[in-house]
This record gives sequence, C-alpha cells and structure tokens, in this order.
Amino acid sequence: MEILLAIMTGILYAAGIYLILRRSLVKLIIGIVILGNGVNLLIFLMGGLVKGRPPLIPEDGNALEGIYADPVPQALILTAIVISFGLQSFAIVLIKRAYKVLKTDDIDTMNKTDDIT
Amino acid sequence: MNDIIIMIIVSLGTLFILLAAIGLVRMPDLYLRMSVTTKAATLGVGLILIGLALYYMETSITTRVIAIIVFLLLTAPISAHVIGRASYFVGVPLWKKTKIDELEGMYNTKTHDLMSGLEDEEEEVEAED
Amino acid sequence: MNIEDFLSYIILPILSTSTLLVFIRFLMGPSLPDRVVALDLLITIGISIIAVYSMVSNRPSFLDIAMIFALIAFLSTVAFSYYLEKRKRNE
Amino acid sequence: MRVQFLLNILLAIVWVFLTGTINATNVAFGFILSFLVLWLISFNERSRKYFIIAPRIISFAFYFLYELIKANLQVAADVVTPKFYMEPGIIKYPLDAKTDLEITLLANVITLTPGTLSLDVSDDRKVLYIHAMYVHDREEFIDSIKNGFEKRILKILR
Amino acid sequence: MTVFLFVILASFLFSLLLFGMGQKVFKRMTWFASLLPISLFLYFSSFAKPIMNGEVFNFFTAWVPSMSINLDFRLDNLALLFTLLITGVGSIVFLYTTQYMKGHPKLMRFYVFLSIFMGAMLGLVTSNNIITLFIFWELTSISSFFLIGFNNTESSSRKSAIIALSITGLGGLALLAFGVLAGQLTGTYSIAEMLQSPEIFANHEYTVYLLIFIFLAAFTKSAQFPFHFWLPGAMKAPTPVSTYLHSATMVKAGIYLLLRFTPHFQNNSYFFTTLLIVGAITMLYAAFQTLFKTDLKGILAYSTIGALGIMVFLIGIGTSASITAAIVFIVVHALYKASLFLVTGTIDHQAGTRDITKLGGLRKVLMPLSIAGLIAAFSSGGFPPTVGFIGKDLIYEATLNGGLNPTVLTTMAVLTNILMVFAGLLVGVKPFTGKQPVELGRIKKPHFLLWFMPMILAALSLLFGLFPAMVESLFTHNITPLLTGEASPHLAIWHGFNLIILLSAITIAGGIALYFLWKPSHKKESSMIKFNVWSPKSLALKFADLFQRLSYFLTRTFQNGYLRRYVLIILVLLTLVFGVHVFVNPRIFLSVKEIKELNWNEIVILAMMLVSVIFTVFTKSRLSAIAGMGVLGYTMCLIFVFYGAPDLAMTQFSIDTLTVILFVLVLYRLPKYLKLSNRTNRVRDGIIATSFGTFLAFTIIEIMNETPIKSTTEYYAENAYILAKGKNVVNVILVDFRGFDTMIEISVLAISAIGVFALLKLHLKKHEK
Amino acid sequence: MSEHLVIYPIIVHMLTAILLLFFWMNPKIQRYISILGSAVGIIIGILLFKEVWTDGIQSVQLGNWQAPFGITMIADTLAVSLIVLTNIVAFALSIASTKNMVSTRVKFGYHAIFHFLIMGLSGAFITGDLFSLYVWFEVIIISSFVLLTIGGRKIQIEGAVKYFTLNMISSIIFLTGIAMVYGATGSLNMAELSRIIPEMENQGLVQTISLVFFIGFGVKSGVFPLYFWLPASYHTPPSVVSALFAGLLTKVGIYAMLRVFTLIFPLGEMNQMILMVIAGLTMFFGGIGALVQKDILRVFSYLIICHIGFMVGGLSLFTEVALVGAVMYMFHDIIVKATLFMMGGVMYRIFGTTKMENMGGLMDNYPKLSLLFAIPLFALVGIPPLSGFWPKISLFSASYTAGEIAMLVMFIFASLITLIIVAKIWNKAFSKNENRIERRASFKYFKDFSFSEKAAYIVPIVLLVGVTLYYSFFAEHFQLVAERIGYELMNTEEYYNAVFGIKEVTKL
Amino acid sequence: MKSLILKTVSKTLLPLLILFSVFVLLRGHYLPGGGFVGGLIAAVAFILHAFANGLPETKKLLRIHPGFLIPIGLTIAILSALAPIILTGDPLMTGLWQEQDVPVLGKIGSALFFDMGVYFVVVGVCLTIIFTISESV
Ligand code: NA
Ligand code: NA
Repeated sequence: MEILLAIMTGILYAAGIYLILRRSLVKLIIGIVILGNGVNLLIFLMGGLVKGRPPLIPEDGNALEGIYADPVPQALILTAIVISFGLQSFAIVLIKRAYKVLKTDDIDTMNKTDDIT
Repeated sequence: MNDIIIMIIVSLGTLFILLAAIGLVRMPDLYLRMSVTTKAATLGVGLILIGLALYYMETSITTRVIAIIVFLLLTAPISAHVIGRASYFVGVPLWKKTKIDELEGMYNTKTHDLMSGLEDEEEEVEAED
Repeated sequence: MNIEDFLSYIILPILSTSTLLVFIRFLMGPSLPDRVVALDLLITIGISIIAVYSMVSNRPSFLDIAMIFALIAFLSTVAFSYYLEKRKRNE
Repeated sequence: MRVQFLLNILLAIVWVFLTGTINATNVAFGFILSFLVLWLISFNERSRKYFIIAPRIISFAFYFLYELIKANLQVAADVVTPKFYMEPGIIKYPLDAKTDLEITLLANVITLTPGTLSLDVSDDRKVLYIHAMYVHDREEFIDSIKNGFEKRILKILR
Repeated sequence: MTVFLFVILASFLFSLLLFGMGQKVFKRMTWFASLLPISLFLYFSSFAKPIMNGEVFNFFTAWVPSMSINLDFRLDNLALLFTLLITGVGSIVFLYTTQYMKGHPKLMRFYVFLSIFMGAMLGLVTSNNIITLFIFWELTSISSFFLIGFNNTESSSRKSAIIALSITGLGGLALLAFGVLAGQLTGTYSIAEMLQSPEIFANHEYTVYLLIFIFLAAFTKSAQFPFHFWLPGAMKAPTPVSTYLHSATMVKAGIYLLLRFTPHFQNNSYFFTTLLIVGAITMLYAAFQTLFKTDLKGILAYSTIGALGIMVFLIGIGTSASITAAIVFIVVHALYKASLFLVTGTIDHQAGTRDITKLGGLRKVLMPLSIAGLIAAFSSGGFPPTVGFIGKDLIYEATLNGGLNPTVLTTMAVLTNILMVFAGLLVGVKPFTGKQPVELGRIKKPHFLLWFMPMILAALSLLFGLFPAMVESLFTHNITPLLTGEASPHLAIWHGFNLIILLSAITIAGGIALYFLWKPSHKKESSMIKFNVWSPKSLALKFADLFQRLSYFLTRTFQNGYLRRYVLIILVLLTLVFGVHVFVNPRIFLSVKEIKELNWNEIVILAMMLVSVIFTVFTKSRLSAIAGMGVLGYTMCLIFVFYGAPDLAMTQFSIDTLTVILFVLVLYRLPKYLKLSNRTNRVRDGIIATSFGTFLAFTIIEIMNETPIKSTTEYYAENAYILAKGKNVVNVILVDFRGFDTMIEISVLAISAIGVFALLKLHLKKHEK
Repeated sequence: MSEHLVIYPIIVHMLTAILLLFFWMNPKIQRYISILGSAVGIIIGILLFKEVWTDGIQSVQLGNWQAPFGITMIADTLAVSLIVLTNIVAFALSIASTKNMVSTRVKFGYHAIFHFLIMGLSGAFITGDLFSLYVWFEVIIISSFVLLTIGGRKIQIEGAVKYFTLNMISSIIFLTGIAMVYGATGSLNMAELSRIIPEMENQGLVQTISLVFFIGFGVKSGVFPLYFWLPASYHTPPSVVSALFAGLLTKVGIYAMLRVFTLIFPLGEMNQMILMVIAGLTMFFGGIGALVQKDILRVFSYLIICHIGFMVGGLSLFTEVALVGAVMYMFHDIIVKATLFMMGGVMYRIFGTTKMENMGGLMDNYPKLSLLFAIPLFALVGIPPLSGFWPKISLFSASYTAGEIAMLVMFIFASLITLIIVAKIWNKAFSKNENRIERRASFKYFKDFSFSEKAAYIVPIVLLVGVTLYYSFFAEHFQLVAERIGYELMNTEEYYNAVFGIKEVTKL
Repeated sequence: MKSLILKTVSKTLLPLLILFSVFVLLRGHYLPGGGFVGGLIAAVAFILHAFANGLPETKKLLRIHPGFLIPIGLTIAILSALAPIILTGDPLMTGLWQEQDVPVLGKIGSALFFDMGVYFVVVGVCLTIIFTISESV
C-alpha cells in the first residue's frame, strides 16, 4: 500500500499541476486544492503507514504502547489543512471578485499587469 | 450468541446498503434512484450501527449510536428533499414510463413559487420556457 | 469464524463493492444531481464502513468520525441544491 | 416559556446521551449548557406543543419501522430482479397537516419510506408533491398515506 | 587631524549651508561661495613649504575599522599639486561664475554642486585609503552628472549627463573592484602600505585583473579612447563647469590614479605598454578631431582629450623624464585650458555664440580678454616663453629617450602637438583677429571678472614659463622621485640648440601653417559625420540601443503576463530537480509482495481516488469537478480512517464540506465553462505533469526507505498523558506540544476572514483609489 | 519576564492586531494603536538585540518542552537584527498609514492585518522549527495577499491572482520539502536537523531536498526564473503596502535561504554553483527589466529582483565574508526599498501618475523633497558612502576569495545598470521640466494636502532616510553586527547549543 | 432556499448541532475532536440555518456580527498562552493544570481554554466568510 499511495501522491501532484496550467481560474483553484491533498498525503506517508492504530492513549493506559500511527504528521496535516482552507476560501472569493471586476475567469486574459506602459 | 445476532444485524444492514448501491446504478431516473437509496442506505447504516452498539455494549457508545441514527433520520430526508426539488426545478427528466406528473407547470421559474393548484384561481401561471 | 474476521473478510468487502457501485453512478452522472446523490450515498456508506472498521480494529473512538459524517454530510447536498436553483434563476 | 423549558430538558438529555455519563453533575452541566444554547438561539416564534405524548411516539416509531422494512423489501425485490415492475409518478397530495412541524414530519417520514419521496410543499401549504415508485392507483396511494402516516403524526402532534 | 578632516568635509558642509541659505538670500551675496575655494587654497598653500622640503603629512581617523576602511589622508607632493590645482582653479572659477551666471535662477544650486565636487576632488587626491579614494571618486562622478545636466530643461544635456555618468560609473565600479582586490591581495587598503607588496602588482595570478580594473577606472575617468566620447557631450554644462571639471580637475583624476600607482606597477611592463598605446591612440585621434569642429567648446573638448592622451602616453613611457613631463604638462594644461575655456565662456556670454565660423575681430571690444586668450593659446602651442614651451620640451625629451621606439613616439608627439597648436590658436586667437562679422551686432564690454579671471591663469602660464624653477621646486623636484625613484630632470626654458628645440620649432611652424591654411567650417564638420557611424560613441550608443531592445525582448518574453507560463517555468524547474535525482541516483524499491498484500477495500479506495482525480481533471463541468473533488476528499478521509488518523478524517471531511459550500456560493455567478486551451498546450502540460508526478513518486518511495529515529514521536507517546494530561496525542500536539503553531494557524484563519470581508464589502469611492 | 523577551516581538504585534480588531469601526483609535504597537515593537526589538549582543543567542522552548520536542524560538543576531529593522519599517509605515490609507480601508481591518503581517515576519525570523517556519510563511502570505487586494481595482485583482498562485505553489513546494525532511529524518527542529542531515547516508537525496527548498524559497525571494509574481503585483497596491512588501517580503525568502542553507543544508559545491548562476541571472533579468519599464513603481519592482541577486550571490559564495556582504546588503535593502516605494507614493500624489514620461520638475518645484529623495535613490545605487555601497566591499572581496570573477562581473553589471536606471529616473522625474498634463478630477494632489497629510507622507520617509544615513556614516556598527552574523551562520555550534541549552557560549 | 421542510428541520438541528459542537470541543483532549472540528460543526449549524431561513434571520438570531467572535477567540487563545508567563513565569504556551478533576470536563487546563479560543475563532471565521459571500451578490 505504501508504494501505491506514493504513486497516488505523484498522481495527485500531477493532476494538481495539470489543472493549475489550465486557463480557468476555477480549475486553478481546484488544482491547488488537489495539490494540497497531495501534500497532505505525502506528509501522511512520511510518518509511515500504520493500520488501525490511531495515536489515542487507551482509557486505562498512561502512554501509547506497541505500534501506533505517528501523531506528528497528523498534527502537521491538520495545521496544513486548516491553513490551506483559509487561503483557499480567500482565493475562491478572489475568483468571484475577479469575475465581477474583470468579467472573466480566463486567466489568459489577465495579462495587463506586466505590460510595459 | 451475541456475536451471531450482531453478525446477522450487520449483514442485513450491509445487504440493504448493497441494495441501495445496486439501485442507484440500475434505476432509470434520478427520482427513482433517490427513492431507493435514501431509505435503504439509512436503514442499512442504522442496522450496522445497532450492531456496533451491541458489539461494544457500553452506555457511552450506545448513546452515541442513537445520536447518529437520530441525526441520520433527521438529515437523510432533507438531502433527498432538497436535491429532488432542485432537480425537478432544473429539469432533470423523469423516466419515460412515469405515469403521471402532477407537479408539471406548478413551479414559477422566476420566483420559485410553488402552486398547489387549489388556490382561488387568481393569476395565470407563466409559461415555461 | 469470529466476528472480527467475518466483518473484515465479508462485510467490509461488500461495503467496498457497494462504494464502487455508487462511484460508478457518480461517474456516469448524467446530471449533476445524480452525482450529488451518489456523493451523498457514498458518505452514508462511509459511515457504515467506519462503524464496521471500528469493530474490526476495536477502536470505539472511530464512531466519532461517523458522527461527524452523519452530521454535516447533508450540508453539501443542500449547498449543491442551492446552487442548482440559484443558477437556474440566474439564467 | 413552558416549551422552552421542555426543550431545555430534552437537550440536556441529549447531552447526557452524547457524553454517556449519567450523574448529577453531568445532568446539571447538560442543563446549563442547553439553557445557554437555547438562550443564544432563542426561538421567537410561537411553537406548539413538542413531543408530549411518549406512547404515541413509540407506537409511531414501530409503525414507521414496520413500514420502512416492508417497503424496503418491496423495493429490494424490484431492484435485484431484472425486470422493473414499478409505475412511478408524481402525485399531488392534499395536506391535512397544517403546522410547519406536522408537514415536515410527514414529508420526512414519507421520504424515509422506500419508494416514495417528498419533493416539495406548495407555498399555500395545501399540497405535498410526492414522487412514488408504485402508483397503481392515485387515490389509493393518497389514502394509504392519509390513514397511515398522516393520521398518526397528527395524533401525536395535536 | 580634526582640522584636516574638517577641511576635507568643509566643502560638503558648505554646500549644505548654501542649500540652507536658500536661493533668495544667496542671490544677494553670490561672492560668499568663493570664500570656500579661496580659503582652502590658502590652507593648502600653507603646506607648500614643508612639503617642498620633502615632508609628508598623514591624517588618520578610524571609520569602519572592521573593514579597515578609514579616513586615512596623506598629503604628499603629488597630492599637494592637485589640491592647489583644485582650489586654485576653483577659486578662479567660483569668482568667474558670480558674473558669468549672474541672475541665474538656480545659481545657488550650481554652487552647491560645485562645492560638493570640490570637496570630493580634494578627498580623492588626498586619500591614502583606496576605498576612501573610491568614495570620493564616485562623488566626483555624481556631482559631474548633476553639473552636466544643470541645464535640466534641455534634453540633450540630460542625455549627455547620463552618458557621462554611465561611463564614469562603470569606471568607478572598476576602481572599487581594483581597490578591493588590491586590498585583498596586499592585506591593506592603505595605498602607501600596498607598496610593500610589489610582487602583487608585478606578477600574481590576479595581477591581470588589477590591470584591467585600474585601466577601466582611469581611462573612463580621463576620457581615453574608446571611452572618451562622454567628454565632448559633457560640454553641455555651463562653461565654468567645463573649465573646472572637464578640463582642469576631474578628468585628471584618472591621471592622478595612474600616477599614484606608478610606483606599485613599477615592475609591470604591461602597465606601461598599455598606457603608451592607449595614450597614443587617444592623443592622435582627439587632436585630429579638432580639425573638424566649429564649436569653440567642441574644439576645446577634443584638445582636452588629446592632452589627457598625452599625459597617459607620457606615463606609459615610464621614465623619470616622461613622468616629469607628465607632471609639468598637468600644470601647463590646467592653466592654459582653464584660461581658454574662460575666454570662450566670456565670448559666449558677450557675443552669444561659440561658433568659430561666426566669430572674429572681437579684440576691439574685448581687448584684455584677447590678451589672455593669446597667452593661453601660446602656452597651448608651446610658444616660448610660456610654460607650455617647457612642457613641450619635456615631452620631446621623454619621447626621444623613451625605451620602445623613440622615432615613432616622437613622430606621434610632434603630430599631436602641431594639431594642439592649431587648436589653441583657433580658440585663443581666431575670435579676436580679423573682421568682426556683422551678425554679431553690438557687443557689450564684459564685467571685470569675466576677463580678469582668465587673465590670471594666462599670467600664471607666463610666470611659470619665465621662472620654471618655481614649478620644479614646487612639484617635479619631489614628485618624480616619489613616483619613479629617480631624480627629476632640471627644468629650464633654454637647454641650448638641440634636437628638441628643432622639434619645437617644427611643431610651432606646423601649427601656425595649419592655422592659416585650414579654415574650420560646418561643411567640413558635416563631412566627418559619415565616419561617425564608426566612432566609439555611436558604436556605444548602438550597443546601448541594442541592449535596450534585447532587454525589452527578454523582459516581454519572460514576463509576458501569462500566469500559466510563469507556473510552467517553476514546475519545469522542479520536475528537473526530481528528474535529475531519479536518473542520477536511481534507487528503486518496488516490490511485488506489497501489491499481493493489498485487500479489496484498499483497491477500491485507490481505484476511486484515481478515477475521481481523473474525473476532476477532465470533466467538462465546473460543478462536476467540484463534486469530484468532494469524492477525492472523501477517499482521503477513508485512508485517514484506515491508517489511524481519526482527527484528520474529521477535519478533512468538515473542511471539504465547507469548501464545497464556498465554491457553490461563488460559482453560480460564473458563466458557462471555459474555453479549452489548445491541444499542444494540453499535451505539453500533460507531459510535464506526468513526468513530475512520476519522478516525485520515485523520490517519495526512496525516502520511505529511510529509517529515521523518531525520538520526538516516542517522547509524545510516553508523555502526552503523563505530562500534558491528554489522551488524544494529536490533539495534545496541537494544543500543547506544538500549540503555538495552532495559535498562528487560527490567526491565518482570522486574517483570511477579514480578507474575504474586505474584498467583498469594501468599495472605494473614486477619490480614494 | 525578561527571559521570555525572545517571543515578545511576536506577541506585541499579535496583541496589537487583536486589539485593533476590537476597535474595528473606529479608524482614529486604530491609527493610534497601530503606531503605539509599532513603537513598542521597536523598543522590544532593541532590548532583545541588546540581550543577544551581550549574552549571545537567546532561545525559549515554547510550552516548556525541552528541544526538540516543543517549538523552539530562537533569536540569533541575524534574527534579531531583522526584527529591529522590520519594526523600524513598520513604525514608519504605521505613521504613513495614518493619512495614506483612507479610513474606509482602515474600517476593513487594514491596520490589524498590517500588524499580523509584521507578526508573521517576526515569527519567521525567530522560529527554530522548520514546520513553524512554514506556518509563519503562511501568515505572511495571507496577510500580504489581503493587503494586496483590499479595495481591489482591476489591475490589483490581476496582480493578486498571480501573486496568490505563485506564492501558493511555493508554499506547497516548501511543505513538500518539509514532508520529505521529516520522512528522512523524523525531526523538524532546525538545530537537530543540522546534526542529523550531514550524517545521513543518502546524500543524493539530501541534495535533491535542498533544491526543493531552494525553489520554494526562490519563489518567495524572487530569484530568476521564479520572480514573475513580483513585478506583476508590487506596483498595484497603495504605496504603503508596496513599501512594506518591497522592504520586507522578499527578504523573508532570503532570510529563509540564509538560515536553511547554512544550518540545515550547508551549501555544497553543486548548490553553490546553482545559486551562483541563479544569482547572476537574477541580477541580469532584474536589471534589464527595470531598464525597459516606464512606470516608476515597476522600475522599482524590477530593481528589487535585481538586488535580490546580490544577496543570493553573497550566499552562493558561501564564505563568512560573503555572508557578511549578503547580510549587509539585506539590511540596506530593507530600509531603502521601503523608502523608495513610499517615495513612489509621494510622486504619485504629486504627478497624479506613476508613469515617468508624465513626471518632471521635481528638482525645480520641490528642491528640499528632491534632496530627500536623492538619498534613497543614490543609496540604492550604492553611491558611496551611502548604504548600498558598504556591502559591495565584502561581496567583491568574497568573489575574489572564491575565485569567482564572473560573480564579480555580475555584481558590477547590476550596480552599473542600477546606476543608469536611477540616473534615468532622476532625469525624467526630477530634472526634466514639468510635464503639463491634464489634472485629474477627483484626485487629491500633493499640493492640495493639508499639513498633517503632507507630514504623514513625508515623516516616514525622513525617518527611514535617517536610518539610511545612519547606516551610511556609521557603517561600522552594521558591519560589526553583520560580521557576528556571518560568524554565527558559518559556525552553527552556538545555534545548536542555544537550542539545546548547552551553556558553553563562546563569544566572538 | 424556499423550503418549508428544510426550514423546520434546520431549527431543530441548530441547537442539536451546537450542543454537539461543544461536546466535540470539550472531549478533544482525550478523543478525536477539539476546538477546530467543534467550531466547524457550530458554524455548519448556523450555515444550515442561513440556507433554510435566509441570512437576515440567522443574523437576527446571532445578535452580534460573527466577525466579532474572531478577536474574542484570539484573545482567549493568546491569554491562555500568555497565562504561564504571567502566573508562573514559565515560557509561553506552558500547560497549566488544575490539580483536581472537574466533573464532566476532566482536568481543566490552559489547553482547554486555548481550544475554546480556537473554537470561537473558527466559528467566527467560517460564518464571516460564508455570510459575506452570501450577502454580496
Ligand atoms: Na426488478
Ligand atoms: Na420514501
């Protein structure tokens, strides 16, 4: 499973990248969301996969014993998820705003910023 | 003994879920699919959860199972209702063998008003586009 | 066959298969509501999977995930419906 | 005021259920918490009596369960067999239920039962539109609901 | 020390004082500015005596000691020569300007720049720290930029200023490079102390860079071919500026630098040979150019370049005689050229033109001025008994005894000098002789200062010519040994009949003949224009233009406004990183065993994940894409559930739901789906994305084979409950072990909420934008 | 209390921001709070600096969890110097914001986000944890993103889209790098990583991960060819905001590079080579970009890129002297770039445009202002002894030591092209005669400003110019600091010891 | 959305969901959950209410602007982080714990307050974002 998930991570990155390279702002944001999923999966993998053993100390115990899933990457992913949510929500609103102001969601028409004028 | 009961209940639940899944694939139109899935799946999940409550036999778990079932009973029909309504509204077609459609023409597409047909005939329904 | 084996070798695969079937509907569509309904059902099945998995791995706390699923899954359905109606009105 | 109090108690019970610990402090905590919640979202509208008659509720629950399983089996049979026996249609169902709660409860129960799906309520609340899988006869279908779910629900709520 | 530092800084403070006075106050006391150069001249004169006796003064204050950059000044005879020139000519120019620019609205600003320039120049020639020297060097370039562009309303003078600054700026940076390298190699920034490491300058791995940089610095500043072209352009500046900066002082900074480092490069023949060649080319080229100019200042500009060429040429010969000649020639040139410039300035001021073809017969009105012009012209031409004669003598003496090829050197010197005679006469004599053209109209008599100031300089030319011992004892006596280690030849106006005298005579005769035979005209000037295409200036401008166009092209190519292109570049780079890694360092750990161990659930999840990704990417409807995203998130949840991350599953699920809601709320406003990008693009992007994903997957698999020691994780497992009193270790990490991350994380959320609110609600009124 | 000083730079701005949120609807009070917060920030910065200077590197283990288990906050000389400079810039800009930001903007949280941004910067400088660094970066990105889009005009939105996308991608790349580091080492503590990574057997992997970080930081710091978001967006927001960005944002990328490539992935020959090429190209493309631009803010934007090359170049040479040069350049650049964009704002108010073609006559009409503006402009070029000059000595000399004459040539090229560009600006805006273009209706020109409005525009510039002049004439102070930083960066024991509480601090 | 059914159910779900969110918040330290997920659920409750009843209704219900919850939450969080500095002189974020267990909640510590801060911020943020978007057409 590890290897397949690693490949899956690669696929998520690839998909995210491909979407970011499209012309639609919406696709771009979806691409970023997918990339975010890819990163999360990557972090998750980097902790090592452990099946069915969440890092919860049993009610009658004082410490995690035996095999358990690495809690650190989980904490990292949680933080990362929340942060990307903040950024994404702003980005989604930016699409709205961009559409209102620029009347399009085609990225290729947004090239006035770099004109030499 | 207990295990057997749990196994039966869970199997039953699973079966209903499988049924819902098959129904979702097989049924010819959206409304029928929803008709099949909402309940079969809700029932299935409910049964499995009951099996779970029996499996653990702890108050805290049982109460939570009940909570989930209540939630499901509250929310599942809501989902079906809102999506069904919206689908009809945007014109998702009915199966060709549908016998009657008494909802046809009752929605006002501009205002989303829904008539009953029992009003004292006051206004004309705007023709649909 | 004890119950855990039964659950993991018979029930879970069936649930997975159901998931797959629903997913096929998701892919087939044809309309957006079809997909939304499929998504909704996916999540419902997910609740079952989590419940069963909780028994298999003897982790009652997984039930909490199921609880969250049950609670807020319908919200995206509501949102999609909202979208469909709004868009229709805008056209 | 009374309704609020009842609701408060109801929520406190839900809390106790959620936490799964039954003792005085937890009940008290649940009560205070639900009081706060209710205060926060206090309903301004006048509500009718809520969940008063327990036995009716229980009997209704069993009836519902029975209907649920019965209908499920019927639908199941249709789903797994190759040929479709269904005759679907959208029916205009005249409502006796009047209040929000009555209508909603009825609609949801109808939806939860396999083979039927409440699509919408007309704005004047006179009609519930139901999509049904087996409409052999329109009037018969309406009657089955009238005498089944609607009657029971109204009995509980009125 | 304090006094000396104050003296160096005085000009800057003085300029601030002037700026503070404001234009109105200053207008009524323009003479006030001249106090500065005069008092400084007097101050430096006070050192003349001890320095003539061989004394050297050092002034040292630490400034940035950790970099060994110090206010380290050293007043030796060479420095004294320049300080006297700077303050002396400065005094004259300052006084002259009071009348020349009388009533000019920006006179105060002019004096401010001029004072800054003077201070910079004084600092430059007295610095013993090469970095400090560079600092003052740059300041001269900058003040020169301001002064050339002083007539700020004329685009031509602004353009000239920028060209001058570009060239001298390049030189300045080269000087910094030289200074830092020399400092690095010798271990000191002190110019005097650098002498203790002669091998560095003679023969070292890096000596070639030292040479390149010092030449670049000196040649640009002293307008050597092919960098000379900024100097004629600099004549756009008011005449006093041309007098002061671009003939008498600043342009000699390069010469000063070369002289200063002559001892260091004593054993480096490349140093001298290069100087010789460049100097020769410059002097011949520039002198030749004077034939085709009609503007008096143009003629003077080229003759200045020629003179600078002669100085470099002389230093290049590298003998004590040539160095002595160079030193004397500096004095000679400063006196006559400044004088001629001022004469030109007065002519311009009174007659309103500098066109030589339109000038003539001014001697009647401008009698005293014509005398000054005549003397200056004679000194320029090397007529006895002016000091120019001595200078020319020394040049020939140097070339005749020059090591390389005396005949060639002498021939070149004679040719140049003939042209210099011509140029001097043209400027100093021609406007006053002959008939006054009618177009000039009635010419007013100039203010006393406008003829007296050039007269002083002319008189000095005469004085030094008559008493060469003054020059010798003041300067050459000490400087030549300082620079060459050998005694300087005795200066005299008459050495008896010899080859040198003969050459002098030939030069003068040739020059006079040319003056009478060759009449400058606009026709001749324009006939030269066709050769201008190949002049260094037009080549440089062409290069600049080409560079500008290349810049435009490159900038537009890279920064073309297309976001997708930008993204593509970043991703291609990243793909390369991983790709190179995979190919250079292949470690493949795929095992079939793992695939066999898969169970049905996992296969379903993976399949769903894969297909939902593909679906999301390729679906033609936005909403379907979002639904696909939802499924993807859902499968992630399942993975989190199966692999022991309940909190993650919960959070991922709720966030996904919220994201869907957000999208949905926003999207219904958008138009139907997008135009598709063309096929080539899609294929290209597909290839990049796929290869990126592939390489990344390989790298991830490789990393998964590392076996890190997870001491942190173990610590959390043991202590989460005991020390932090929580049983959900993930939550304990979030609120305790790494709690501050969460604090920041909620700040991020807060900011984004404010942002959303502001973005949608804030509508600025027009005037607020 | 004083042992907690390390985190106060963060806390001050966080509390200020929160307080500002409570006064959401009261712009007047917000302005005072903002200025006060920044002032306190400066004081705390200076106190912390003093402490670090006298007692060596300071660290705090958040949550009282010994390293590497908690998050370490650590202030070494580099961090604390940047904190001080950041707060100075923040203070100046707070003053500027009083009149520069219309009150409608203030009502939408401008000041709060401003302080969140400063908090983010401080956090990024101080944190000793790799993942925390990421989190701080996100604070910076989101706040800058909000500041960039507030009041969104058309071009602002376009710029924001580019800014967002590329920065988001860079974050993802950075996070990918962090994940890989964690996967390979099991640690996130930078000090601990500095000991684990050199011991790793698979150095090829280390090399690759380090490049992932380089690309991530490269986007943020704006190196070639990753800088495209910068010229696309920096000219779009109000001048105070672009001043903040110009002064501080890209520098955070550089800071991260300095930190990561000395502590965690000390540059090897290969990476040195890569960085060197990138630095050269950055200077080249930044320079030529600035050369062809016609809008003064765009010129400044490209100059930011061009000058990033100096810092990356300094890092790439990877000697103590070179790092000193890079750090010195960073100090200078923070102040001067912020000043320039403020100045651009004033010029916009004077001319009603930022196009250089339509400017002119500053020197004649505003001589004192011109003198003021000349200082940052010429400091930018590095006209000695102004601030831009001092780093060059170290950079030049490090180029020789490393035997990289090509690097030196690029430094010279960048300096020269800057010189030419600044001269061009001077000619067009200051010295050329006034361009009589039609006055914009409903636009408040500088000359129509009240005294307090003028002051709000000019006082911050004077303040920052004062710092520049201080740097210029007392470069020794900065140089000593930079030398200590160079030492600390190249000798990581002190950092390690400070994190792990080992008390044998060897003083410089 | 104009749906009677949805409207009615949303009113029932609202208190339930809020209750549940508090539950999730309080048990986070021991079991999956915590301030973040809790906050999200509370937000979802109000969002659902808004979907069903329209935004003005929901706002009336809330009385204060949800954005106001953000600084409140941040203040709670930062105060609980600063508490150790002020009270015991320990570094920022050091956990302070009461000796005895409190009924229902278990041990009360600064971490709990911190999580509460998170909860409020999350509610405030989600509601601000969603409401703002819904309001601006
Ligand atoms: Na059938
Ligand atoms: Na039903």
